Amino acid sequence: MVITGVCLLAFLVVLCFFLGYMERKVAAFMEIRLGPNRVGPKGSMQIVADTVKLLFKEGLTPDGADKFLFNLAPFIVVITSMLVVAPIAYARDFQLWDINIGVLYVSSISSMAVIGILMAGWSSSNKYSLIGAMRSGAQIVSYELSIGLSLISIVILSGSLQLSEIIESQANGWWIFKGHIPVIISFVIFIIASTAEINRAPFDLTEAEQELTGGFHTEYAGMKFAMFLLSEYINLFVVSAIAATIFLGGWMPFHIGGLDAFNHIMDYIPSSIWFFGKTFLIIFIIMWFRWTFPRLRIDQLLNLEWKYLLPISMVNILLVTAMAIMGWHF
Amino acid sequence: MLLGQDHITEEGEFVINMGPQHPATHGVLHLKIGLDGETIKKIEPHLGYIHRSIEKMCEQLSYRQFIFTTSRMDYLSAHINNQACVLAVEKALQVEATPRAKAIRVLMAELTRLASHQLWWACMGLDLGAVTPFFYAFREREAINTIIEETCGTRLTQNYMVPGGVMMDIHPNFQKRVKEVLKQIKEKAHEYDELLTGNVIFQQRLKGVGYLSKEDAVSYGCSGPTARASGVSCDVRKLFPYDGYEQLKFDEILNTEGDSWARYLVRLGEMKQSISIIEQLIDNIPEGDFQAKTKNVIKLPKGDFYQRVETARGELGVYIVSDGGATPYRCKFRSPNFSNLSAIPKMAEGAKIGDLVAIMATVDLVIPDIDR
Amino acid sequence: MTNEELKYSITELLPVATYDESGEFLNIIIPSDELIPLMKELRSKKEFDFDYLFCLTCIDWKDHLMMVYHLLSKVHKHCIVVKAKITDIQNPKIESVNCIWKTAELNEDEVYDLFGIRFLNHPNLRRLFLEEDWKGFPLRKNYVDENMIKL
Amino acid sequence: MSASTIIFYILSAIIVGGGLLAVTARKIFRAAVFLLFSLIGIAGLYFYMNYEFLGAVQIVVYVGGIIVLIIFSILLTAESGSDMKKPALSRILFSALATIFACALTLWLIKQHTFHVNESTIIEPSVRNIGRQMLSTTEHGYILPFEVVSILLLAAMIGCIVIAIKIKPKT
Repeated sequence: MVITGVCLLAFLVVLCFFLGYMERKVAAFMEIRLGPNRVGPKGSMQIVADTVKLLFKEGLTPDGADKFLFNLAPFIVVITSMLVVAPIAYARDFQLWDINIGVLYVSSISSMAVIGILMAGWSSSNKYSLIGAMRSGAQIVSYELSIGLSLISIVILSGSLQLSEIIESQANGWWIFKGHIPVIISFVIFIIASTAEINRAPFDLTEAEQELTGGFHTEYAGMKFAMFLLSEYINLFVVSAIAATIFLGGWMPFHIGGLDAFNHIMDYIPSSIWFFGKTFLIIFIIMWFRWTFPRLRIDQLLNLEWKYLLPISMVNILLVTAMAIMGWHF
Repeated sequence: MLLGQDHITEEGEFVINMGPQHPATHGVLHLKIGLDGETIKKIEPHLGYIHRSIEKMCEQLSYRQFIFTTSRMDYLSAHINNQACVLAVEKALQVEATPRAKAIRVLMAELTRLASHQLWWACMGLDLGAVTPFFYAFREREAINTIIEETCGTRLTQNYMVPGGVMMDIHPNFQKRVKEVLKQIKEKAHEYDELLTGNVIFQQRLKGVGYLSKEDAVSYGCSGPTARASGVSCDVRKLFPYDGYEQLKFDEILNTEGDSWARYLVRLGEMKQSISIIEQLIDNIPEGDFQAKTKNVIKLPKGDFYQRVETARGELGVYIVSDGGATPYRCKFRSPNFSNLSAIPKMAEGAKIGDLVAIMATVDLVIPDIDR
Repeated sequence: MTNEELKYSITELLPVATYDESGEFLNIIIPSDELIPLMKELRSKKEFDFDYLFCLTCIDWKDHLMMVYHLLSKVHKHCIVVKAKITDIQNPKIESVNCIWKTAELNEDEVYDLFGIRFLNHPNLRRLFLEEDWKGFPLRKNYVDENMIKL
Repeated sequence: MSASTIIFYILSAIIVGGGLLAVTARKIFRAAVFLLFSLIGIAGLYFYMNYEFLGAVQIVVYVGGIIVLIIFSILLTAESGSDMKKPALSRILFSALATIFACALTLWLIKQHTFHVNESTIIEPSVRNIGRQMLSTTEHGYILPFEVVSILLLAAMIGCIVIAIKIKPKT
């Protein structure tokens, strides 16, 4: 147990390195430039160089800050995002902790991350940080509702909160195909709301460097700042992995009913490749958002949630429930 | 400044200092903002972080030298600033530039305007959180700067204009290169629309934000695209033509909405007009001298002379008071950004912090022009 | 209106005004205490309608200070330059025109900062560029910078 | 002492310590954070007992909901950063007495009650059972209607606040 845990943590760090590199390359691709290309082959060691730089930087604590909370906040943020990784199924029969309330566990733990952000913003004793913290509080609390509702739609269809059972229920087809339009709607809502939940552009109002000069982590430097960065990438991975698991069948291969030969070929592709392929597709989509969209304003952000996403997902839940009762899905 | 009398001291108000080091102010501008939640109640600009007292310096410099200090004011329309000074001196001396020089000046001025608006567009996206447009706009801006560099020798502070004409003739490649760039800009225009103009979030961020009425625009002395977006006709190129603008066909882009979206559209329209002006001129540069004969030491007659030009940001006025000597007795630059800045507190009343960033982006301030 | 007509109408308003037509614009030179009544007329009267104050500055003529206001009418497209003479060099003051043109606020701050002219009834007169404790007014002709390094 | 017991004591220490620090902290923001630790400890206790559903609900409701609301309202108050005044001695005394009384009462009740292990009907605490129980109409049923009523009350409360709130006159 302990060994697998340590392995998982090491894997997460490596994963974050890779995501950092991927983000730079995706950004460069979108912005018609090359991206990192000096350190290591094709710039792949750039992120290592950055980490080394951040490690050796002085972790300043401002004079007026509440030192205890200021230093605690990055740990809370990192720990919460690492806790969420536990129940994810990476491949067939490869799941660290198949908790029977997987979906609920994920949404409950991820709701804790906001406390770290609020703590960081408040304890920096910087007005920009405080505004950033307030924004993130309002933002995350409201978008959690939409995430929860869109997850519930699949829980209704599969009849279980357990991630492994949800994956099993997709053996004959992923929910996004089986569930017709209502599931596609909740998938889209999930992607939008989770982009907001993990504070990435166009919902990165909490950091909004052009408005708040960095928002809640304005005062952080060195390793403490790196921890916020680390948690951002872990969150990105977790959100994409959950979306892949719930809507796209996790490690389940792509099958078409009736085409046995095709299905057999699909089965030969290892299940972990299926899982990571889907996850990275969603990660790419979220990165794509970041490098093409301008940022929303805070009132627009809240309007989007309360006036559009939440009513739509509530009606959608009714549709999904009706569909589940009548058995209209495949 | 911070010690002095403070207007934002109301009890219970949340005061933040935007700048002097802030990404959205594009330089060392310091705005003291009184907030109620995220809603802006008051803004007080504090200036002087890069004040170089150019007006005082000009009093020590000859009429050939003082022109070049103005490149450092609005460094994004350096050519046009130089042009204003040169025209003021020419007006006082009653010398006229040669036709070839005039055409070159207009070409350079419009290229500068185009490049300046490209930079504005780039930073506009950046300020609203979209990083990618920056690189697209810079692709074209760099090409323009390269053309300017080929002829003038520098990319930013060109110092190309002299009284009576321009400093040297254009590079042989100039016409060819300019046509190439224009073609490129036209081909890539749809990318601009796809990236920002057509984006719903972007439109929502600008529409109805930072409204400036026509009366206020006039009263605050706004000029350039900022005022034209409020329906004030103020294009100096149309109203008080200089250097042969009267012979060129172009429209003054007007919009009556007065919000940030209107300012955005006006600037986009101006880019198209600049392209059309360049196209009209590029094949019709008259042959002849590029410089009219002037004396080595220029002495202006006694009196005061005022010359205005249209820079990328509005009306730049050069006011020279001469006592008959070889240096200006008093030199005043009426800078467009200074007046436009004074309208920002009015525009941002009741807006959010994010709106203030959008407003500053659409007004397109260049701080060295304010802190002359 | 042409310059002649402007001159005629203004003489009716303010007989003490003197004129200078050597330059591009019509220059009206008035004593500083007559400024506000004249400016209010220039702004509000329909036939003048000078709504655009496009340049506000000051000139130090050593024995007196001259405030210069460049005015333009967006409606009638005529220009005028009003020059207000301030004779008290030691303690110069003049009425603020901020109540007529709002652009005057920052411009007058600038003039106060660099010339030391106090504007009466100005909403927020402060040193705009220089620090509060800066000694002297740099654009005055008699200003000596002790810290300047001679080249 | 087995590892399990050690974990139990660690969790208990977090709960008790967090609670104590929450009431003694001088800064209101810190008090909220210590309360958060205490509540997380309780959730940990639920997980420790394999009541995962309860644990997750504890986190969703108390940590994700109530603590965030508390912190949020603290941020909105003006002097969240400064130390609070020391309470009067009489208040300390009375609250100490009240705490001791409540503690004694709880301990006494636990002492009175004889816990007997019910081995015949072990109800599996799965979500399915919880859901069934919520909708059941037998004994111990009608939980969902009960919860719905409480949501109704909450909505009424919010409505009251919205009606009672003063909108600042625009100047």
